[in-house]
Amino acid sequence: MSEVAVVGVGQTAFTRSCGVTIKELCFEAFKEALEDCNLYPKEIEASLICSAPEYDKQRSPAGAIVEYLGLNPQPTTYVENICASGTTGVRLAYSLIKSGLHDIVAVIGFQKMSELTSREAQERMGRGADIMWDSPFGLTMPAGYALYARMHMKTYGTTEEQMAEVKVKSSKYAVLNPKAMFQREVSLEEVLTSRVISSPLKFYDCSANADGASCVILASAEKARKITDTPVWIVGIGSASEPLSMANRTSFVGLNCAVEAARQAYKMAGIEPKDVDVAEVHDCFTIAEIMAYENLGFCNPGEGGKLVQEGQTYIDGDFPVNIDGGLLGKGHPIGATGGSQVRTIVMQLRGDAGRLQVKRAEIGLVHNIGGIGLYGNVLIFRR
Amino acid sequence: MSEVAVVGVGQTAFTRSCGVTIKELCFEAFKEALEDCNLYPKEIEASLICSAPEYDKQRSPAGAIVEYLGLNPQPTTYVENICASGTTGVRLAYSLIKSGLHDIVAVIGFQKMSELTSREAQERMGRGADIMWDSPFGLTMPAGYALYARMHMKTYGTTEEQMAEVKVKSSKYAVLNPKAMFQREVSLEEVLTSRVISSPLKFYDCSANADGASCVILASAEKARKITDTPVWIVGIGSASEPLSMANRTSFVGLNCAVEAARQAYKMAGIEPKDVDVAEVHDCFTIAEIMAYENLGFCNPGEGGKLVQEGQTYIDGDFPVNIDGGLLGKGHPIGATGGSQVRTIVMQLRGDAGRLQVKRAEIGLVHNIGGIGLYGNVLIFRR
Amino acid sequence: MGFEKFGKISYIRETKVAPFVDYLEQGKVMATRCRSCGKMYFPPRMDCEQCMTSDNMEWKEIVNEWKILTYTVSEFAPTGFEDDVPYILAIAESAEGLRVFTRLSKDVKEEQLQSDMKFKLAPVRLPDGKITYELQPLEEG
Amino acid sequence: MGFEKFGKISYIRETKVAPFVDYLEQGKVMATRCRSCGKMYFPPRMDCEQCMTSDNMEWKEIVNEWKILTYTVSEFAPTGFEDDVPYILAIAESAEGLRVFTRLSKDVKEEQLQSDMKFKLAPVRLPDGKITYELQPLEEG
Ligand SMILES: [Zn+2]
Ligand SMILES: [Zn+2]
Repeated sequence: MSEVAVVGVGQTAFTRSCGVTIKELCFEAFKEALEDCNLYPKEIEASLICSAPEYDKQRSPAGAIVEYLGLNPQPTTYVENICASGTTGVRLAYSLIKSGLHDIVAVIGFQKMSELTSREAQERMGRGADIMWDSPFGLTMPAGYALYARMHMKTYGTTEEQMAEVKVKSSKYAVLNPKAMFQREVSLEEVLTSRVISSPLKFYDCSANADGASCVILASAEKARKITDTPVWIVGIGSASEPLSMANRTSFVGLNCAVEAARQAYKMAGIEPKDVDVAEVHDCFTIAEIMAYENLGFCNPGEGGKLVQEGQTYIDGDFPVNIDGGLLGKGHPIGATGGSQVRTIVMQLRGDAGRLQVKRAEIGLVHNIGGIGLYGNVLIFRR
Repeated sequence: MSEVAVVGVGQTAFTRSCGVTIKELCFEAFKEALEDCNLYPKEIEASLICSAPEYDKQRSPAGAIVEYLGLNPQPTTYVENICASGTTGVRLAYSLIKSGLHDIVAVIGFQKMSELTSREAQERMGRGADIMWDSPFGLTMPAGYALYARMHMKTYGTTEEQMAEVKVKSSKYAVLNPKAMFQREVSLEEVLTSRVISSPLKFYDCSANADGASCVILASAEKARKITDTPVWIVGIGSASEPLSMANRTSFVGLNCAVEAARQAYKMAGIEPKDVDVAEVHDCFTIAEIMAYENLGFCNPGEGGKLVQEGQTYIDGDFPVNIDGGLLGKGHPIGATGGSQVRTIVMQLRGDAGRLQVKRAEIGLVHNIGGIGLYGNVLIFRR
Repeated sequence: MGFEKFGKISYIRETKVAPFVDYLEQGKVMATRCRSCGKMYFPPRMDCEQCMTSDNMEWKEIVNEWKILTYTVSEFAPTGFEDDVPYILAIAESAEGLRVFTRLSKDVKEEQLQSDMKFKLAPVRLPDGKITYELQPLEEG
Repeated sequence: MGFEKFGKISYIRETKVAPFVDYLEQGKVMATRCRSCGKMYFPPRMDCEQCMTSDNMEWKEIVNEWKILTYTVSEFAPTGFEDDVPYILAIAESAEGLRVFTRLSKDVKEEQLQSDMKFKLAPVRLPDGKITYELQPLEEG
């Protein structure tokens, strides 16, 4: 029997530029999550604040944010695994509750990427790789995933059309998600003819920077049942890491950290991939979603391209994936992304996903990756 | 019965300039901790990497460090509460173990402050305060603690001599600690006549930037008993926060976050302040140690100055505090500090502190503060 | 936009309370007050942590009479503030119980600081056109 | 000190493996090998993660024959590298099983890349005096 549940979720719209401070941005997501479960700030016993720190001038943003949210004197901790920070926050919140230290914990993820100029942001990107052996050559996030994409194509015959299909699917659902940044359906042709960023990845193969915040409130079983009639239980948690330096990696056809995190999560939940009714995967690039299908066991290695091309990951397929637009459709405000994925799965399992509702969704999965396959978190939820 | 123990500790020497990468620096502390408990990297199930991120060019240093330490594919998380990051790592490691997610977890804290030029470091300091309402006026760490020092003097009659006594005590023990940066005893006169940094705090009232790393390895009870004959149990954990902005604080004679964290830790451990046999407190400034005595209940509010002046916090006093030199004597490599404090207490409770050994040390306490009283962690250990 | 005009170095450009700077330029130091629950905020904010209402605040003038709680003479400054040393930083409390962290006017000498001395928070135009506030002695009467 | 000479932009100055750059200046691309357990490291390091021995490494020349595993043509660069685009980044594997991430020589065109083509890792002096390495076609024979 699982003993920690998600009781409240909130998210701001993801936008190109939010125009407010990170404190004000987080307040909006936190307020929505509190209203979702009828709690007040004083009832939150601890918080985890998740983001990538290089985008803010405020050092130790956790202190600034919890003050603004009315979360003093409760403890808070800043947590970072780059793009996987949000689900790491959920993993730690789970452990803080399960360990008996706290009963109700809030996980707040945010990023205001518009805070920096484009030049400043590109400079940060250069330092996201191994600064000793990889950054001196000009490695970027798209280039890193492009190395995987080329290897996947070479090894399995995956095509640029199959990758483009991922973006087509994302844009289809993003237009039905009012909190998504990208509000226009794009065609296969548009994806394939967009300008090359790092071959074989093109403009529409890449997710976009965004501003946004998300909030997930977790509670112990006893508290959860008092707070809500629709707790969503965390039944599986997996987490793993991969060498940062490209030279020390053993595979370029999939993310080892995702495979390992998935193995742990399935084992803890006592389920198999086929039991997953709805999933959110980390599609920072189109190839990343295709590898996610394979690394999560939704198909065999090499069959990911076919899976999306055959429509199996659409809302009515065998494995509905990113039925909220994903990172490609919603935008990718680094620290807020994991919490947004959890929010979507929680709404799906509650049956509150509206026009994006997947039928008979009882088991949901979140796959959240940090860096170029550097950190992998997989969470499994059950209603 | 407590269920999580510290089984291994390690620390580099704290120095003005280490001359190696942060990966190489962390390796040294990790290696010492592994040798302390006869474990290999593959036996470490998860790690928490603790520091303040503004000092490094490497983004997401956790990924770079765990690769170097041989800790892939195990999960890792970067954790930040500024100067309290290390004990936050221990608190989260405790929860990861107690929750059943992991059995053996390493907490690695580090800082290479020599990485930046003095000008760059001063720029970071400016952004450590509330950048909206406090930084625009030129607030620094010493100035923040100076505001508390002046209020303490005005309210209780605490004197500059009493503050200076803290530094005299620290230097006395630092010269007996080979890992301490400051290897010279200083006199009361020297402290009192050193140049003013931010009145009433003078040069010798302030701890110094340093390079260093520390490592604490924790294990579940079952594993701990197999690993070592001298496990040191974590029996109390408290953690709290205070508003970042100076205007929203309610007290300037003590740190609210320390009082609240101590209350929680004592309650969990089922002990009173007088039961503490040896303590490490966060003496980033001399006034901070005096407030710590009071906030931890070693004496009444306002009596901290007298406590040190009467010798009660020396090795043979009623409350031996910082019998390793403290931050004032060891140097203060932000992310490494908390782990160094834990290491000292663990060595004391094992009876391995050599010339710095406190007699009959059975219960030890660590008090670790982040920022200008922004975050407070109190940990209680028992042999 | 707008907040980058605040302070010798302002690290923030965009905030819901940017009008605070406009008021400052009109010579007014303003707080905000929640229309839903009545809570007053200084420094100002647009989100109420007490009743969790957003954007339902009104701007409100403060009672501009302050006493110093504690201060320090800073001989050491962050990058960008070096030319200002020494400067006095203080926490002050207002007649209506608000608190502020700010600088004291350079005209005030440390020797003058007495516990019953009263101050006002006054806008100060900086040489480069930016604006800030500082504590200045309050003229009695 | 010493490592700041490595790469177009080097973010690191101080490391135990700074001699790698000195070897590079002598035309040699070197790995390290643990004297305790024999494990070979490329990129080089001075601490052995296998047997946890520190500073007991020897410098060792590599078998300089590489094949490309995967590559990308980068049309987009981080700050400081803008002038270089487009550039080809690649992962290559050596005859003795080491791997490297680096750039391909500008002389190599994407069309030339075939799976059986062999490369060598060669030091390259940059205009400002810094040094790096890149993959260049290996002359047969
Ligand atoms: Zn209100
Ligand atoms: Zn070895």
